[in-house]
Amino acid sequence: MTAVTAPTATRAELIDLLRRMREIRIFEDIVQDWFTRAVVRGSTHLYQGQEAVAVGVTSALRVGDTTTCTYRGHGTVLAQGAPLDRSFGEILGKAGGLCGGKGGSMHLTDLSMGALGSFAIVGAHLPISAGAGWAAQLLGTGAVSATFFGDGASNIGTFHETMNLAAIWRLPVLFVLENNLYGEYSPIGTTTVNTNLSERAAGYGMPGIRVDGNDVLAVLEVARTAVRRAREGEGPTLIEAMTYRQSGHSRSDPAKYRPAGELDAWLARDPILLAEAHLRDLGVGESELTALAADVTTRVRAAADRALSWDEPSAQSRFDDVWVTS
Amino acid sequence: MTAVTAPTATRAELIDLLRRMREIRIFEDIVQDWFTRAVVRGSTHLYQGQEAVAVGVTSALRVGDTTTCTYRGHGTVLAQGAPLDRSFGEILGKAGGLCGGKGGSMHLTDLSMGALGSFAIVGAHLPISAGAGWAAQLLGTGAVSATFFGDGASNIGTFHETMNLAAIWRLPVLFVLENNLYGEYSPIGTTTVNTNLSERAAGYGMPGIRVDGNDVLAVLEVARTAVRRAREGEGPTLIEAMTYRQSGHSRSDPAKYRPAGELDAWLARDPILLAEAHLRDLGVGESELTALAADVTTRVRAAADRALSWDEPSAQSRFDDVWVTS
Amino acid sequence: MTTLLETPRLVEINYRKVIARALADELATDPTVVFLGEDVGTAGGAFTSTEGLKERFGDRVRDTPISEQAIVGTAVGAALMGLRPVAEIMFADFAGVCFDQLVNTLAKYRYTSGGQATVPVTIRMANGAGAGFGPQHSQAAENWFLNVPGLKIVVPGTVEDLYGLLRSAIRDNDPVLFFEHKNLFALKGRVPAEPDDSFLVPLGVAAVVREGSDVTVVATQQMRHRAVEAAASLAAQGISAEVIDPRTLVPFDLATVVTSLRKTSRLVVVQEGPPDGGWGATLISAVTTQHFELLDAPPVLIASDATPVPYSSQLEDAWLPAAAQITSEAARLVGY
Amino acid sequence: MTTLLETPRLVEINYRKVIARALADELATDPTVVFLGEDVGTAGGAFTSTEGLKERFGDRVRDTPISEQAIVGTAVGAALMGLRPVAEIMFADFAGVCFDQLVNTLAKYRYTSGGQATVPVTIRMANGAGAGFGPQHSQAAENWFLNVPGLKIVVPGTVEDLYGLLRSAIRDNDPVLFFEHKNLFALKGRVPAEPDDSFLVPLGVAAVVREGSDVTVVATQQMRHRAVEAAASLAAQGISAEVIDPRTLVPFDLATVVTSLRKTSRLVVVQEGPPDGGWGATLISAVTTQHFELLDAPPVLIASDATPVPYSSQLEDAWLPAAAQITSEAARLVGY
Ligand SMILES: Cc1ncc(C[n+]2csc(CCOP(=O)(O)OP(=O)(O)O)c2C)c(N)n1
Ligand SMILES: Cc1ncc(C[n+]2csc(CCOP(=O)(O)OP(=O)(O)O)c2C)c(N)n1
Ligand SMILES: [Mg+2]
Ligand SMILES: [Mg+2]
Repeated sequence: MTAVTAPTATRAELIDLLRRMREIRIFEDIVQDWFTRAVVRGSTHLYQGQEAVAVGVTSALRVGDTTTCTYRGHGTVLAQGAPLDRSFGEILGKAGGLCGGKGGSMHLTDLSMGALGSFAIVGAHLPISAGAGWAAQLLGTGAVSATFFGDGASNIGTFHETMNLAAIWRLPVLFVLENNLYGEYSPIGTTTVNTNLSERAAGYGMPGIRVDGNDVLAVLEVARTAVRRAREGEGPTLIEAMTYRQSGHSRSDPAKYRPAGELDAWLARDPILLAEAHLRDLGVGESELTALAADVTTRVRAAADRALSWDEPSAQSRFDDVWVTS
Repeated sequence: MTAVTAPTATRAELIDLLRRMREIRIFEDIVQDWFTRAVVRGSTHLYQGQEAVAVGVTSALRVGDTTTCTYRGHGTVLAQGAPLDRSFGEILGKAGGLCGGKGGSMHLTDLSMGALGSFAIVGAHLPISAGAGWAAQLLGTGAVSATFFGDGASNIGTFHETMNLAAIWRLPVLFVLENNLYGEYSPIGTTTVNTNLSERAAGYGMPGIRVDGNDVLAVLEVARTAVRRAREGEGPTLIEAMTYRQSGHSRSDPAKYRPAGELDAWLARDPILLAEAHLRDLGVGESELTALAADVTTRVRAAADRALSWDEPSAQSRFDDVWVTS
Repeated sequence: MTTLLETPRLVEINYRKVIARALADELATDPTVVFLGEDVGTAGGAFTSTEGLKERFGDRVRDTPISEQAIVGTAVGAALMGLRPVAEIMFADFAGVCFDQLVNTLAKYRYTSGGQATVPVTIRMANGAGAGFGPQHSQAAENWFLNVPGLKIVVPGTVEDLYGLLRSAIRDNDPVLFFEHKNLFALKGRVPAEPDDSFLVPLGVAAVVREGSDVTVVATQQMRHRAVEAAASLAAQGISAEVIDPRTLVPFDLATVVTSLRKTSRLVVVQEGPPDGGWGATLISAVTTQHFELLDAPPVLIASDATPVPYSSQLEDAWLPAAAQITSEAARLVGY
Repeated sequence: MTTLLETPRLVEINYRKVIARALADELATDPTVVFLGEDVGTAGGAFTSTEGLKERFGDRVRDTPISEQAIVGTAVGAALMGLRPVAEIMFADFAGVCFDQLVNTLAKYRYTSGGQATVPVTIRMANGAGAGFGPQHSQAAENWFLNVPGLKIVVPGTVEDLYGLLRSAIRDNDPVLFFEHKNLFALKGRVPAEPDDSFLVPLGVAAVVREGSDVTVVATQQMRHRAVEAAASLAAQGISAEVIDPRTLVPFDLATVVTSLRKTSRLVVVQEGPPDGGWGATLISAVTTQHFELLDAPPVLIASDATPVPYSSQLEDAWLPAAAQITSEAARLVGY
């Protein structure tokens, strides 16, 4: 996990941000292919198009900080530092998966990296990050916790309860609202009147800020400010990152409900394209960008192949991990 | 239930408002005495000091409109028109009580008067009123529903979910937040940062207004405006009525946590005193006010005595009303 | 009504799609029926089980925010004002977030008010394991509500039962929790081409799926089909198993089970979900406390493991009771 | 630790107040123990059961807004980061509003993560009927969780058990739901004047409250005391009843019940709460499926009515199983 401290990213840092976004992109493309070809059963929720949010925010974190996220969590867990192969392995339900195959695509978790988990019940994970923040506050570790959730999740009870609790307890928490314009198949404007969701923060006496969620540097800057506040004991921040879900909600969704042109407009603002444009401005040449892309693709593909080769869990293993002692 | 239409209350209307507030006051004084003397087991949550909220709001309603309220609901249910004796009877657990003795002090309900009930789970009743509003919208009855809840309840999930749903569906609902400064024993400032709770409405794209909850005319005016909006299909309003709970939270609470002088200051602004002052300005004499008080006291006492004389429910009756058909 | 003279024309349809058909028939029959839930309208449902309803019934079909507590409470409030709401809680596991509304409000409203109101609300939920959805999207949540009087519980196992029971549930004046098993979505069946009340299935009446004389096997939904499979293998071994599907857990048709036990004297209950606190243990308790003398052998409870539902197909398949296990346990019991 | 040489000085205390004592002893012993809930700190608790803790342990004891979902989730998150949180959910009925956090997050976190974490969270709740609190504040909510693997369930019936079990629950590395019965608040008992680990009561070990040879009566909390009362009346009739209090429902000490049945061959289970889906039916199912041959008579389940808890004292008293009913049922069974 990179700990960025300079006010703006250097060339090297930006290259690193791009590499990590590409890693997630390739990862998700491979997972999408697996589910389309029914290599895996069940459902999956992909992150293509939102990479700048997870990469930008986690880049403002340091070792010891934590994240929680949703069933659309591959990107966040990888950005937090989970190994590619064990993440693939979990989605494949392999014994070597992050969770031994018990959790699957919606539950990638890597405590060793501070990725406290992916949760499949909308809104359920927000208080988990509040609790991590409370622990940091009591233990004086200075750690910050970031919780990633969607626009649709901002209408469920736990969002309200957790925002309020975190504010009154001044917890070191970043509420990262990934506004990708849709909750499942519903445009946000059909499920709430005031679609400027960052304005909800005021009701809790918490700062709320909207940011271009496809610009990784913009996200990074906003996250740094929020992290600073949190570490200095000034409490939580609501960050609304405006972004777009390039694929459907889940495996079974063709996303027919999208108005014509919407996807293309957002593809033109693809976070990876934007980052590459930044780098060109910094004088990075095409060859370096192509090499980076090729290198990432090779590494991610290799990780996928490793995971595919792993054993299935033994049927007996299903009895493990219910209890510590019983 | 009085249907007030004039922009401000006439002398006669104000006298009626005062009578209804006094009714509730005497009712609660008697209930408090019963629980103090352990005439009844269990717990009770009293409304003395908040009468202007229930009386003011329900006076802006018409026949067919509905209310829901909390365990601190005697005042609202009476203001909505429930009979005194059957309300007393329910608190006493009598067969003749509003709910046949099955609900008790926390559950006074009189559907025939549009009092959809008193609910003992904080926040649980807000969506009930949203549902009543939805029915009115679909059936085109023009009916409005008002839901009464406390400052503490504004921190629980159902508040958030229901405010948002009512706003996006433009439901004819009045959210009546009775801010009596405490949730159980916690001053509101200890459980939320922004104690101006009416400001939360903005996040939902709903008007929010703060009003002196001890001035029955002020409450009435605000309620009329909200009711007009609702009937005209413009959707819900959040009304934050600033008031004070003159007794402890429940039977067992001596309310030691109140800062010195706070109670006295609020007693000086007792809603009944304020209404009487208004009437004096309108030229009503002491004798009339004393006569009104005496008359109300006699009627309420008589209702209490009737209820005390009623039979206990038969043990068999406990099996009734679980199912319509089974 | 079908008379003896006419036989209604039947059409084939699957378990996933018959949901919209049953909803449409009730929405068409009763103008007070309304339907709300997340993406149930414009999108046609997360499982495409409610397609076409919004187009046909307009405002009576409402999409909601992701707010299950508000969804259930709104349904209750609308019911108090004379509507007959059906609410969808996508996955039954999400009943957890609105459990209070289901258990403390919906189930108790009529009782607490002393019978002042009827609360004709139907809550539809996609239930159960076997499709690889992991621990938070695969539970047999009907077992969470058995200890809560005031909620009828329906668990259809066939297309015909889903159609007939859902229509009956909507017409019922008590709250009904209606569980649709995800792993039966592809199951095919036949319903009348035109709305036809003679296809309604009453709540509280079990189905004797297969008659037999040696052992009584009671199972619902996915397990009902595995029990039928097991009965076939048992027949091959010369063992005659009677398979009973209660179809509704509350009210429970104990009489049909008892009648069967008078023949077989042997009981096997197959339940999806962990063994403790489930309907299987409840049935075994009812039989042994009330009809002890009918049993010539210990009752058998075949349930899932006492663990959450694991994701990996190897693990999830092992977690679910298998037909082979039913066969061997039943055979052992007959040999007891 | 108590050695044989020293006998610790005991002090009398009631069930309501021993809660603060047990919490204080664990807060003092383990700096990672933290405690949160509504009005548990400054106010000393809605039942005055946590008085003095805030003054003594400061920031480790936190008052919360009325936000049960946030309370439970916060406890889970803190546990993941190395704390050992105790959360209070005032009335057990309110478990409904945070049911998802308890059932889908707390119970499943360890399993779903493949054992990456331990989640040592204890949830304290005031349980049960008999005090006139009405349908939404009187439920025996332990029966809502039996079908959910991952939650230990503790139901102390005496002051000594509450003290010893609460301390063990807090030390346990698995999630524990801890139910304190409101109608036992005035019950008196004795605990050591100084913190003393020898008074810890392990989870999963039943107590044989009274030895007997004719019939085994299993009951918890309020019902345990009525069973003891019944046993006395039975003794007067020359019937020797053994009374067992499981004390924890998960894990359940079936061995102690089975050992007793080897003597008595007769089982009576007394359970507060409706009969279906409760621990009573679960126990009867376990005994009849696993130890059928031990029973010389049908097992008996004495439970509350299958209705919500009514308010009026006449109705509520009738709803709760009475000692007289236990006496007559047990006597009838012995005569079977
Ligand atoms: C409590 C609950 N209700 C409903 C669902 C079904 N569901 C899964 S994702 C989703 C949409 C969430 O939208 P949003 O919060 O915007 O996140 P996104 O999927 O866009 O990342 C819904 C309704 C759920 N998982 N949990
Ligand atoms: C879900 C839930 N949590 C906690 C309680 C316990 N409780 C009853 S009243 C109350 C305080 C409510 O305060 P407020 O909303 O301000 O209403 P007030 O009592 O002041 O009228 C609490 C915490 C409850 N009944 N339900
Ligand atoms: Mg979204
Ligand atoms: Mg208050």
